[in-house]
Amino acid sequence: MTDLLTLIVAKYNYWLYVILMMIGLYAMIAKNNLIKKLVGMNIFQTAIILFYVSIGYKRDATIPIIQNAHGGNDAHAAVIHAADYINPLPHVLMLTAIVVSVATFGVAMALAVRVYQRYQTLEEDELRMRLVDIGPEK
Amino acid sequence: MKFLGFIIVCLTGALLLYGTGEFPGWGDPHSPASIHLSNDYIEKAVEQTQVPNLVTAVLADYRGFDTMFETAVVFCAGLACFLLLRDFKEKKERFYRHTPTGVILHVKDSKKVLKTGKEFEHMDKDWVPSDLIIKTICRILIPFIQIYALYVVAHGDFSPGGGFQGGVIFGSSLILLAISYDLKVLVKRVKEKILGIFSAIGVLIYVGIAAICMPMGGNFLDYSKLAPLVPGDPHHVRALGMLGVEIGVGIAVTAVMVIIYINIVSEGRHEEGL
Amino acid sequence: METIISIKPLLAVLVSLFVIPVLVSSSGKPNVRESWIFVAGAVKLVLVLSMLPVILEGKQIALTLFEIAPGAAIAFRVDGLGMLFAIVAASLYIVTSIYSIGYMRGLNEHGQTRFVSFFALAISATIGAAFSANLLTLYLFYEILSLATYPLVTHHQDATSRISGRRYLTFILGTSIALVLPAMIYCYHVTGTLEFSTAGIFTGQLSKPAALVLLLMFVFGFAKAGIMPFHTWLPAAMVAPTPVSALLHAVAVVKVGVFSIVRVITGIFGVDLLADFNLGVVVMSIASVTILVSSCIALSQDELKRRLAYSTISQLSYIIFGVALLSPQGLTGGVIHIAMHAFGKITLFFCAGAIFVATGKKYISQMQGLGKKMPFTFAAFFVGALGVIGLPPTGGFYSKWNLILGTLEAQQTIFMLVLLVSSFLNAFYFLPIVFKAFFGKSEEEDNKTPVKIQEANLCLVIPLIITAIISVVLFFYPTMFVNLIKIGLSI
Amino acid sequence: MDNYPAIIVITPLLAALLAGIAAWTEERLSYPIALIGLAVSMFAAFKVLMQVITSGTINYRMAGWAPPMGIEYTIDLLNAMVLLIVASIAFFNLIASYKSVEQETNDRAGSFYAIYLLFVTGLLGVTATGDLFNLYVLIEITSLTSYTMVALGDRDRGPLASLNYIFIGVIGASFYLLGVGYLYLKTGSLNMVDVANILSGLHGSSTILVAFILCMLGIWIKMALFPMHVWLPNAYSYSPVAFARIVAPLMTKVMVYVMIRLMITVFGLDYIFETLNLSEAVVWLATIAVLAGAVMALAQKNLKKMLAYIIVCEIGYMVGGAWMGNQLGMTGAILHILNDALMTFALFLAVGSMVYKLKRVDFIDLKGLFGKMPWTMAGFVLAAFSIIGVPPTCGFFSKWYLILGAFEAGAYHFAAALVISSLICAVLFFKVFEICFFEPMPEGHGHGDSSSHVTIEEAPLSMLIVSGLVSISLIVAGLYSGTIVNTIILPFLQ
Repeated sequence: MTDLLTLIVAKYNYWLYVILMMIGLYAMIAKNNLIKKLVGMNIFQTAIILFYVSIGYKRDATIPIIQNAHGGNDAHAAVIHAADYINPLPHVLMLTAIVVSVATFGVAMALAVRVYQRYQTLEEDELRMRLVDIGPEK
Repeated sequence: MKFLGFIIVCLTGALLLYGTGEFPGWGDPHSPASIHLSNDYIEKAVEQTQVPNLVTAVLADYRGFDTMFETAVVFCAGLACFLLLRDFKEKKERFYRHTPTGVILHVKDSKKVLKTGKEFEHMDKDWVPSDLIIKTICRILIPFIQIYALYVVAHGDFSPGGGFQGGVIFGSSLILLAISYDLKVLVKRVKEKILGIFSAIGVLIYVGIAAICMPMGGNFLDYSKLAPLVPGDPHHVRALGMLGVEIGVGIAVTAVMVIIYINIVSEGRHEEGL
Repeated sequence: METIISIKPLLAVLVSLFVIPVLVSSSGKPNVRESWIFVAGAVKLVLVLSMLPVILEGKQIALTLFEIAPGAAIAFRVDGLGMLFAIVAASLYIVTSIYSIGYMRGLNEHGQTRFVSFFALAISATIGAAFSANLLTLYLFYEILSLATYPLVTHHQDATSRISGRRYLTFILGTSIALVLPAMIYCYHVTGTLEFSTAGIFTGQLSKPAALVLLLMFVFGFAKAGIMPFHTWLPAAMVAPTPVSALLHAVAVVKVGVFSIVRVITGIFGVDLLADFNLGVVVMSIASVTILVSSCIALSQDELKRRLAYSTISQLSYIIFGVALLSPQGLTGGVIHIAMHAFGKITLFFCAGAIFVATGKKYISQMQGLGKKMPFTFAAFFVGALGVIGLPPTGGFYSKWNLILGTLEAQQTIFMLVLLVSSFLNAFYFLPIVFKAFFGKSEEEDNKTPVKIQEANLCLVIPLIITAIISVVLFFYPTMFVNLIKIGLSI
Repeated sequence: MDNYPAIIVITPLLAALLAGIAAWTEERLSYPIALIGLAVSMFAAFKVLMQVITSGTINYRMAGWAPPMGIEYTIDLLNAMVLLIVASIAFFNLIASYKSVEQETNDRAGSFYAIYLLFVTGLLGVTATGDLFNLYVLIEITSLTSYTMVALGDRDRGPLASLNYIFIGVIGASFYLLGVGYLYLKTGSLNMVDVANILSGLHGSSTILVAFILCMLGIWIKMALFPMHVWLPNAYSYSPVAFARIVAPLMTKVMVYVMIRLMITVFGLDYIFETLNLSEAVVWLATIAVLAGAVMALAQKNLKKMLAYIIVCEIGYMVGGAWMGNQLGMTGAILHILNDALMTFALFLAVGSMVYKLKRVDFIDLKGLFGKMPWTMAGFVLAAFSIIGVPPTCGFFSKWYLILGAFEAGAYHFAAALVISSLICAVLFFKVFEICFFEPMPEGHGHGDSSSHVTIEEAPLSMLIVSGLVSISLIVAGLYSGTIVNTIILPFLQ
């Protein structure tokens, strides 16, 4: 029990990300309203971002912007300790991931608008009934 | 469905947690992730690229290829929203306000379009009297926001920031305009065609800068080969290249932000928004 | 054995493929079209015959086109068996072309261009199957033939042809995919080759049960051979125009099925292996059942073409029967029956078609007394019947004779009885037709409404006379075919 | 000039941007721009393939940074082949699609071509890249574009189908991203080769196992392996034909390629088949996928839907072959990537022409089609035979290798599934042929005059020529499959 606790404490943000992701996934699968599903989708992707960013964190290190390196050349003078700066790579990746998720979300919203224009509802069960109404497929 | 979903979710969660079992502790400076690549970046980036903001350096140079496609994704999203929503059909009914009297006309057939000038003002269906305070404050704020956005783009090499952030801020300033006044004002100021072209041009700047490197004898994206083209210290050519692509990204992101906003709020009609 | 590399086999296959575009383009002008058919047929026959002397010298002609995998290529090899089959098919193709012109024009059928085009495709596939050097190539042409025949069988495009076409495919395509394909790939998996060789490709990899299963998969899988219970497609396919029935269902299609089984028994398993495992008897018993049952069914059929179909089924099993004897005599008798039965049966089909064109009569019961009106046709019919029954003076006698000797050679007395019984049955369901036709009272004489009936047009009569004559000739000069077989099976 | 690897991917992107601008300024320029872009890309892909065959794997460093710091393109025989397939199919489809795009996208052809090119860019990038995260970004480009396209097709059902496609697609992509994250956390690298080197010391780590499972799940969802296929049939049958014709042949195949790439290059076959020993289970899954796909196809009443389910079944072939755990199976799977791309392309070309003429392709709409569009049907028949696996069409030969592999691995159930599925395919297609062959043209339906005698109304020449070419290529690819295996696949696998 105690060691489990220590485990959790040592990696609590990984646990958090898992929980967050489960919430998002559940919303995507189980919710009936398309917008709620979209919200779930965002939570899901945010969880992943949290995960990556926590990979990048390094104890007692600062943001990856090299101090007193303005103008570049004297950067050689100031010697750089890798331990002082956190890992920049995950942040880069997540910048990309954020943009991708935003783009996806935008398209999804546009689609939701289209669906609403056509069926005047965003509840899945009602949509199903509407689909039955408009008869056999093209 | 709910129950099934629950099962699936639990299974996934269990799987992921099982994976965390062997994770290094959080923030452990000796975890592989913090050793293998990141040290190289932290130690070499500045001298190789002259860019102290490592995130920008990695984003726009080491992994610049990713970022290019990321920008392409943004462009794609804008295009998608346009294709999916834009509807050039005129709206059926319109509302006009006779400015001097404040009388509101309700025009039923879409053919009849009153000339909106100083006499008549085209207005939204669910129209709220526009609030002077909000308008004024936004009118004051917007320029500052835009200046700030430009700063964020330009200074991305040295401090947190970059094309995406700057672009988003700039786009939001325009969106603020649309919210505080109304959509027509924005659409009148920023033509749809301009947005469409700029969203492409932004990416084009990026790809162009990257592609020029090839005839200059380098690999794709190899800014260092641009030295002959740009004035000044050849040391900084990489930094300049990054600045260039960041500007491109900024333009693309701004344009796409606005495109998405306009199309979604007006259901593609561009006549009246929120 | 000396092998000559030559492109002739490929040409022999392709010649009628190349002519198809010409046929399609000249669809407007029937005469031009038909003349092209003859050109192609003649060229094909010449190509085939030009290879004959080489083969008779005991050499082989080979050509490898595409190496798919080591030991499995798309390749041609002309040996005795293939030569025999090719000669039969190519020569009968020309005769049938003449016949089909008469038939199709006589009834002015629709879609004649489509008909002749697929006909040409089918004959190409047949020759290809004859010249295949390995099981893969054989399978390839087997499938092409199945699919090329479908539009011919369903030529009328009506409900009945739709149903029978469906049955045709179900049995032909279904069995070949479900049984032959896995069996073939398993053989390749075990041995790493599919080349036909008289010694067989297996070198002790097979246990007896495995061999039995494989053998059965092949024998039933090549359903074109009409082994019961996979025979029902053949009577169903009789809805096709008679030239199709004649060439494809007396010669090409069914014979390709039988030929494939012969190839598998002699070339894949090898006679010796089967003899060791003593599996010939299994095949023989299956074949005998088919022979007897289908002969009995044939007795009960009144529609002439269906009776012919059932007799075909039993005759095909003779061939398999003979090969399954695994003795030189039996092999000779079985394989040569491919040729003998072909000429006999095609004569019968031609007659059936001629009668139908001339009188519109399909049923045997209506044919009383027609013999006087159509003497040549029924004379030929008689000869053909003799050939199928296996009585002198026709080639059929020769093969029957060898089969019986074979059974004696293999001390299979029971099976000899099977042969005799079935021969009697054949006699029972053929000869009465002829006798009734010549000596029976025709309908016109009972009801005094004389209908003018005479021989069908020459295009129909000449071919059936030719084939009848050939099958008589074969009685006196079977030696060439025999030599081919001896060379092909090196016995 | 040694920049061909970059050019393959960049030219479509550039063309997409220019087409996007042209859409606003000079619409009619967008089509030629797209055509040129794809032509260049195809040429570059061809050059690269030749180069790889003669002088081995090409490593192309983006921005000149050495991996693992920079992103690297690693082009070996496998993805050189896939690149050529993707580029050429995209190009030829564009030629065939001009008319149907005009017909289907109401005066937005320019933007349509831009999206189309972005999709192709994504596929090419996915195929070419040697970096795990770059792969993710490009997968997202392909997904985003296909979401859009699906919604553009059927006005009634398109948007909803596309929305569901998004939900599933995002889950798939995110799983893959998580898998990459787990890998990164353990190895600290993103370059495939580098990761593979580090992994060789980490076998048996639970994190790596989870990473592997996540990656595979993600890719399987993206490639619509049964039972994760639910999005595919709708997505493919509602999208505009011009797009369906390229997404159907390419999307799933490229995903299969990604799976094989991850298996061989990143995780390593010995890890998968010896350390984990998952082969059994996945082959069973593939078997079920094959059968389920075929059976569900039987239930369809619409040609597009039927073909979509056949694709589900074909995916089972490739997954099964790849997971067979022996060289023959893998050979079959890779060969089938090529063959299935060609067959599906040929099928959808024919269907595209039908849709162009008939608007609807429910089975009842197809009556008398052999008389109406003989050449289109000829192409369709040939492609169908290839799916059924009739020699000498290429479908037969990949099936040949797959069954051989199944025998060698003792997976007789998979071999049986293959045989059964080709029987079912035979039934499916002959059902269609019978309708087209036996049933007369319905009065007053279809196009132009509805007189009882059939009038030939063929699809536009552009479509016919392309579908003719592809049909021939089916047979050529079949006959030369031996050569393909010996020059490309076996050297790659050794």
